[in-house]
Amino acid sequence: MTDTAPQSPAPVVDMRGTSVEFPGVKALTDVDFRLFPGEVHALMGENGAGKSTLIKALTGVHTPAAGEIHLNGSPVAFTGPGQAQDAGISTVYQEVNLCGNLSVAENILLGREPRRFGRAGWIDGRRTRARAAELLARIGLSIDPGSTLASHPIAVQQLVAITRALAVDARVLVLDEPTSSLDTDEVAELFRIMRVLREEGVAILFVSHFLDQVYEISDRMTVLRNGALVGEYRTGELSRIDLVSAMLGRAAGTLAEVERRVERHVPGTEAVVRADGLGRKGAIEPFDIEVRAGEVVGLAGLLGSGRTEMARLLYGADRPDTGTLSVDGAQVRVRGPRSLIARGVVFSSEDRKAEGLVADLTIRDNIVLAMQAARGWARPLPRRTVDALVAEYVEKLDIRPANPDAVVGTLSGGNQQKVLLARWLATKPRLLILDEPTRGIDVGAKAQIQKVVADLAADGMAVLFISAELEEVVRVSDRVVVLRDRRKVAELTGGDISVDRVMSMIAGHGVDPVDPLPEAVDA
Amino acid sequence: ACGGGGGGGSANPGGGAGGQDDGKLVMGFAQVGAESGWRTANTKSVQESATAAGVELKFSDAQQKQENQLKAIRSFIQQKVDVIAFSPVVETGWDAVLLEAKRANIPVILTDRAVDSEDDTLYETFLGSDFVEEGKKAGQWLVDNTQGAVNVVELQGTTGAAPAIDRKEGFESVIAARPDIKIVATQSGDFTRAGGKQVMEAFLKSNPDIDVVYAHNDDMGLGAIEAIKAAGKKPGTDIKIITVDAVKDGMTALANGEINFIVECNPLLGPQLMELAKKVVAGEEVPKRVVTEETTFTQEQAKAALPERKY
Amino acid sequence: MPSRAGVSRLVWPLAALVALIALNAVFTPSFLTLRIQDGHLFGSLVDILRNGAPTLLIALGMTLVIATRGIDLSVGAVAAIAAAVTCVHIAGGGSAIVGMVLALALCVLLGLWNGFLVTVLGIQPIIATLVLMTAGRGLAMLITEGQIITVNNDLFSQIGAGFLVLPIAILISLAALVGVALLTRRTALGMLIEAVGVNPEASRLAGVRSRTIVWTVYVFVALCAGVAGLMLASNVNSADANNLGLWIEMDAILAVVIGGTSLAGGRYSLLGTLLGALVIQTLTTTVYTIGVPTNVTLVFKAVVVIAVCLLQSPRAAGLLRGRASRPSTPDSAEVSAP
Amino acid sequence: MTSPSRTSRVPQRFLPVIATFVVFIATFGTGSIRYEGFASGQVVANLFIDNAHLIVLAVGMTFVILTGGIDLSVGSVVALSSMIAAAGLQAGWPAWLAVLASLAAGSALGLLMGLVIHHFQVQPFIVTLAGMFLARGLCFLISVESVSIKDKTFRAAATGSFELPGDVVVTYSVVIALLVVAVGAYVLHLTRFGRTVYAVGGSESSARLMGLATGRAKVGVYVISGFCSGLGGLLFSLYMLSGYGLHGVGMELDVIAAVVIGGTLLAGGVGYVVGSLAGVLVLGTVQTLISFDGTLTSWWTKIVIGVLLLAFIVLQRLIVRRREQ
Ligand SMILES: Nc1ncnc2c1ncn2[C@@H]1O[C@H](COP(=O)(O)OP(=O)(O)OP(=O)(O)O)[C@@H](O)[C@H]1O
Ligand SMILES: Nc1ncnc2c1ncn2[C@@H]1O[C@H](COP(=O)(O)OP(=O)(O)OP(=O)(O)O)[C@@H](O)[C@H]1O
Ligand SMILES: [Mg+2]
Ligand SMILES: [Mg+2]
Repeated sequence: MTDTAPQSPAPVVDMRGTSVEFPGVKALTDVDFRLFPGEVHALMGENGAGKSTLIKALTGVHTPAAGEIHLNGSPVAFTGPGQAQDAGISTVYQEVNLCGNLSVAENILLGREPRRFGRAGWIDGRRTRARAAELLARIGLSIDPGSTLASHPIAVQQLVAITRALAVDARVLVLDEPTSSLDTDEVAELFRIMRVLREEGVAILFVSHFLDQVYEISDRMTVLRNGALVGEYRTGELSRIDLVSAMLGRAAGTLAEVERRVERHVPGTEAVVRADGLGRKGAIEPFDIEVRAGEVVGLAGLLGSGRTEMARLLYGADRPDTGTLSVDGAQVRVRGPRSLIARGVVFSSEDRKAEGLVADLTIRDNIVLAMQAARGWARPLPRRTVDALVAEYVEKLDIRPANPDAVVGTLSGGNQQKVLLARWLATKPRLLILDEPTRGIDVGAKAQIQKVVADLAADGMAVLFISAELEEVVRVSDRVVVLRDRRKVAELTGGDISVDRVMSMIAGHGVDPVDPLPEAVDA
Repeated sequence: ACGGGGGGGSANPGGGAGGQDDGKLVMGFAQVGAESGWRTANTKSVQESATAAGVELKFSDAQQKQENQLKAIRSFIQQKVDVIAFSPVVETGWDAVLLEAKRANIPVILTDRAVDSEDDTLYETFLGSDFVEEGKKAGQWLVDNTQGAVNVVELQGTTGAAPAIDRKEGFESVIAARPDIKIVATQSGDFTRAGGKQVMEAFLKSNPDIDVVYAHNDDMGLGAIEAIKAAGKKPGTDIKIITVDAVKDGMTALANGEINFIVECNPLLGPQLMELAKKVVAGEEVPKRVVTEETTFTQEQAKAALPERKY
Repeated sequence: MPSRAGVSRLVWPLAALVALIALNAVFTPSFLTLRIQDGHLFGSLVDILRNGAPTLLIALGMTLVIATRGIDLSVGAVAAIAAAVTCVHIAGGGSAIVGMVLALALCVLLGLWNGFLVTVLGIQPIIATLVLMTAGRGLAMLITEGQIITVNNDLFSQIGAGFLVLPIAILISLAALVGVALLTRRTALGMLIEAVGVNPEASRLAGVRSRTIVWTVYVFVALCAGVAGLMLASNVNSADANNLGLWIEMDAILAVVIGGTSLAGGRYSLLGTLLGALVIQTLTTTVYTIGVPTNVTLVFKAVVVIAVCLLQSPRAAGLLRGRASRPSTPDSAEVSAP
Repeated sequence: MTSPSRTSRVPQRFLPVIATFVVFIATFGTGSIRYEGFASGQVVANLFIDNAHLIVLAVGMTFVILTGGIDLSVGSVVALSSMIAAAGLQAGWPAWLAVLASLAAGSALGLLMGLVIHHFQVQPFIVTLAGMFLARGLCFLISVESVSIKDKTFRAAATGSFELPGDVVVTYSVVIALLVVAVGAYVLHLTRFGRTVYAVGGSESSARLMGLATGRAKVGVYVISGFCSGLGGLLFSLYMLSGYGLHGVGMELDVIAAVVIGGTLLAGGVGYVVGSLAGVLVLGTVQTLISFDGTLTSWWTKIVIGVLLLAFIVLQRLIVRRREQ
C-alpha cells in the first residue's frame, strides 16, 4: 500500500491493530486507522463492515480487545464517550442518539449548558435557548428550540444531533452517516460547514453510503471489509469502480447495470389505493392521490414538506380529519393501520428505531411480525414456512449476520433497515409504502433493493416510494408527486420525470400550484 | 369498584357533622383497622352499644396505620366531639395529640391497648385486657397440667406488635419456674391462619417431638391444627394446644377437643365503654384502669359456653 | 421450551435454590426425606411445592403482564375476593363448584376492569391496578363483613390442601405453567406479547392488536389470582378477607424478576418464573425450619435476595470468570428500545 | 435570528400537573360543600402538616422514577430513620447526632443500592426490595418494640408551630417539606445533574453516548432518595414522637402513587416535583374526606379510597386527553 498521508503534521488519531469482539462475532480484526488534522476522511465499507464499531472503539463506547489508540501521539484508553469528548473528539453516532423527552435546545447543550456565575451557578435557561437557536441557525434549521425533540421527524433529529456535535470546538469531528435522511440542501449546508472546519484544521471522520457525497467532500478514505482493513487511499486516486470493488471484494461490474432503471411493461390502470381530499390539520393539506397496480409512485419534496405525513394518512397510522380513502374502489373506514393492512396496504417507516423494529427480538421474529399479526396469534405460521421465508429474504437482501436468531438490536444500521424491508416485502402487499427504505444501506444492497421494488411492481404490486435522494426517486418511479409546504403541488409522469424538473417543482418554479385532479378543489 | 366507574355509587349516608347540641353524646372512635375477626367483633360491639346507649358515634378506621389514627383524632378535635375513644395502634407517640385534646377539653378513653405516656392526666381511663396477664394465664395452665420434660413451640404474632411482645413475655415469665419446659422453636405466624399453618408445618418437620403449641391467637392455633392433622397426628391429644382470644372458631375447636386451653381476650368492650364515656362526660370519677372481665376456657367450659357465644 | 431468554441466566436462580435446600439439609437432616403418608408424599419439599403454588400461579400471570410493560398490584385483593365469594357461598349452603365458578367469573370481570383502565383510558398500569388493590380488599371484606369465614367442604379443601400423590395445588399451577408455555410458544402469542412490550408503537404500525393482547393478559392474571385465592383459602379452610394474599403481589413480582424477566417489558422466561417462585417459597420455609430469630428474618431475606441477583448480574459473572476477560460492555445503544 | 415561538409548548408539557391541581381543587370544593368546616384554612394546612413526610419522600422518589428506576425501600427507611433517632436519643445522644445519624443511614443505604444497581446492572425493583427488607430488619435488630422519643429538642420541634394569617397554624415540618420541594425543583431544572437525570430517563444509552455522567446520575438519585427517606423518617418521628419497626408499612406505594398521580411517567424522563407535591395533596385530600365523613365502616373506607382515587385519575386523564386533541 502506498503512503497516502499528507506531508503535513503527525496524525491526530492513530489506531493500530484495533480488534473488537462481541459474543460470537469478531466485528473488527487488527485494523489500522489514521486521521490527520485538516482532512475529511471517509470510512467506507458495506453494511456490517465495522465502520460504526471502529468509531465506537475510538470514542470509548467499546473497549477494544486488542490494539492501541494514540491521540496526538500519546496513547489513550477511554472508558466512556464522555472522556473522548473531553479529549476533543466530538461524535455523531449512527442512530440518532438524543433524548426525545427533552427539548431541542436541551439536547444540543446537554452537559454544557451555560450557567450563571460560573461553575457554581444555575443553568441559564434563556441563554441555553438563545445559544441553541444560534447554533441551529448556523446549519440553517429553523425550529423552536423549546420544542420537544421527539415531535420532530427523524431528519430534523439528525440535524439536531449534528448541531450538538458542532457546538463544541473539537479537534476531531466524527460523523457516522450524518446524511442518511437529509435532503440535498441540508447536505450542502453540512458540507459547507465541514469545509470551514477543515480549513480551521479540524480532522473530520465521515461515513456515508452516498458515493457522490464521499467524492465531493473527502480527501482520503479508508476501506473496511468484514471487519478487516482493505486499504487507505487518496480520494482522487481511487475510481468509483475500484472503490466499490474494494468494498465488495469482487469486481463491481454489476453496479452500472443496476443503476439503470429496470424496464417493465406498462402499469395497470385500476387504482389500488385512491385518496380524495384526504387531510389532517397541522400535518398536511387535503390531497388527492391514486396509486395503480404495477406502478411506482415517487414522493418528492423537501424536508418537512409532508411526505411522511401523506404516507401515514394513507396507511391509517394517523387518523385523517377530512376526505376519504378507498382501496380497490371500496371506501375504507380508517381505524388504525390494521384496517389497511387487512386490505394489503403496508408502510415501512423512516424511523426504524422508534417505529419500525422491535430491537430485542430476533431477525426471524421481526421479519414475520407483520404477517403473524395479520393472521392473529392463534394461527401461527408453520415453522417450516417461517424458516423458508426468512432464509429467502436474508439471502435476497443479503442480511448479515445470516443467522435468523441474531437479535436485531445488535445488527449494523444498514442490516436493520434490510430486516424492516424484509418484513414488509414478505407480506406480499397490494400497495407498499416505503419511507426512506434505503436509509443507511450500502451501494450494492441499495441497487438490490431498487431491483426488488421494480420486480415487485412488474408483478403487479403498487409502490409508493419516498426518498430524500432525488436520483433514486427519479430512477424507480413511473410517476412523481411533488410536495411543498405540506401540500401536493404537482404530479409528473413519463418523460417529464427528470431530476431537474422535479427540483424546479420543489423549489416552487414552474406550474404552481397544480392540482391535476380537479375534484380536489372542493375538499 | 368494578363496573360503571365514576365517583358516585358509594354509601355516604347522612352528612351532618356537627349536631353536638341536641343533647346527644357524640363520641369519636378511632379504630386500628379490621385486621382480624377479633377486631371486627370489637368494632361491632362498640357500634351496637353506641346505638343502644343513644350515643352518636363517629367511627374512623385507621387501616392499621398510626398516622391515620392521629389524623382521625385531630379531626375529632376539630369537629368538637364530646369524648374521644381509641385503640392505639402502638403504645408510643401519643403525647402531642393527647395534649391537643386536653387543651380542647375533650376527655379521652383508651381501649384495648395502652399508651406509654408518662403524664397519665392526658387520658381519663384505660379500658382493656392485660396482654402480659394473658400470657401468664397460658403459661400457668401449662405448668399446672404437665409433668416432666415438655417441648413447646410458640407461634408469635406480628413481629413488633404489642400483644405479641406481651403474650410472649408473660408466658415465658411463668414457665421459667419449670426448667423442664423448653421452648424449642418460636416464629412469627403474623396472627393469621395461613401463617400458623405454614410455620407449624415447618416446625413439625424440623422438631420430631413437639408436645405443646402455644399460639398468640386462635387463628394461628387453628392453622396449626390443620398442619398437625396433615402430618398424621391428632391435635389436642398427640400435641396439646394453648391459644389466646376465644373467638367462636377457636371455641368450637376447643369444644371438639382439638385445642386444650384458651385464654379469653374479650373484644366486647362496647357496653363498658359507653358506660365509662357517660360518666367521664358527666364529670364523674372513674378508675384509671379498667380491666375487661376475662376468663379462661378448658374444653368442658367451652362446651358449656359455646351456645351463647356471640362472636 | 418455555424459556427463550438466555438459559444461562437461569443457572443462578437454580443455584440459589439448590444452595437453600442444601442449607436446610445441613441444619435439618430430615429436610430431604420424603415418605408416603395416607397415599401421598409427605415432607418439607412437598410443603414447599404446595405453599409455593399460589405464588407461582400469580407469578405466571404476572410474567405475561410484565412482558407487556405492565404490572398488576391488585392480584392480592382479587385473590381475597375470589376466596370471599366462594367461602361465603359455601358457608351459605351453596355448592363448592358453583361458588368457585362464580368467584372466577367475577375475577374475569375484575381483570376486564383493569385492562379497560390500562388499554382504553391509557392510565399507567401501576396506578390503574392500585385502585383495585385498595378497593378490592374493601370489597372482599364487604362480602365477608370483616369476619373470617370458615368452611367445611371436602371438595373445596382439595384445591389447596389435597393430594394426588403430589399436592393438587402445585399440579394446578404446573399445568397452568405448561399450558401457558405451550399456548404462548406454540402459537404466536408469546412473540406478539414480547413485541408489544419492547416497542408498542412499532408493534401497532406492524398491525399487532396490542390493545386486545394487553387486555387479555390482565384478564388472565386476574384469573390466575382468583385460582390462587381459592388455593390459599382452601389450604386453611377459611377466607380471611383482610390477610389472604396480603403482599403476594410483591412476592409474585419478585419471582418474575428473579427469574430474569425485565420489568421494562419484552423477553420473558416462564421457566425462570418457576424457579423464582420456588426460591421465594424455599426462603420462607428455610426461615421457619432453621429457626432464624424473628427479628433477624428480614435481614436474612435481604441478604439472600441480594446474593441471588448479584450472582445473576453480568458483571458478577465476569468477575467470577476471572478478570482475564475484558470488561467490554456489550453495547446497549442500539439494543435498547426507544 | 430565528424567532423561536415559545407558545403553547410549555402548558402541553405541564398538562398532567395542571390537571392534577385542577382535580385537586375541584375535589376540595366538593368536600367543602359536603362537609361543614371542611373549607377552612386549617384543613388545608393540616393537609401539609399530616403529609410533610410524604412530600419529602415524593421528591426523592421523583428523582428515582425520572431515571426510569423505582425505590421500594422508602417506607422501611422511614422506619429505620425514626428508629435510629429514637433509639439514639434514648441512649442519650444529643439531638443533632441523632438527626445526623438518621440522615447518614438513609443516604448510605441509598448509595449502597445505587451502586449495586449501576455497577452490577441489577434491576432497581429487586435491589430496593432487598433494601426494604434490610432496613426493616435493621429496625428489629435495634428494637422489636416501639421506642418513644422523650428528648426536649425533638418535642419542641414537634409541637412548635407558627401562625399564618387567618388563625392557621403550621409546623416546622411543613417548612422543611416545602424547602425540599424547592431544592428538588432547583436541582432538577437548574443543574446539570438534574438535566442528566432527565436524559437518563429519556434514553440511557443516548445519554451515555452524549458523554453525560450517567453512572453518577443513576447512583445519585438513589442517594437523594435515601437522604429524603432519612429526612422523611425524621419528620415522621416528629409527627409520631416515636421510632418503630412497623412505621411506614406500605408507605412506598403511597409515595409511588403520589408521584405517578402527579403526572410522572414510570418509564422515566417525564415529570416534575411540583406534580408529586400535587399528588401527595390528592392522597391527603382523600384521607381527609374519609375522616370527615365518620360513618364509613372499615371496608367502605377502603372502597371509598379506591373510588376517589379512581375518580381522580380518570378525571385527570380526561382533562389531559381533551387538551391534547
Ligand atoms: N452490540 C453488538 N453485539 C453483537 N454484534 C454487534 C454489536 N454491534 C455490532 N455488531 C456486529 O458487528 C458488525 C459490524 O457492525 P457495524 O455497526 O460496525 O457495521 P457498519 O459498518 O457500521 O455497518 P452499517 O453501514 O450498516 O452501519 C456487524 O456484523 C454487527 O452485527
Ligand atoms: N427544515 C425544517 N424546519 C422546520 N421544521 C421542519 C423542518 N423539516 C421538518 N420539519 C418538521 O417536519 C414536520 C413535517 O415533517 P414530515 O415528516 O411530513 O416531512 P417529510 O417531508 O416526510 O420529511 P422527511 O421525511 O424528509 O423528514 C413538521 O412537524 C416540522 O416541524
Ligand atoms: Mg454503521
Ligand atoms: Mg419523512
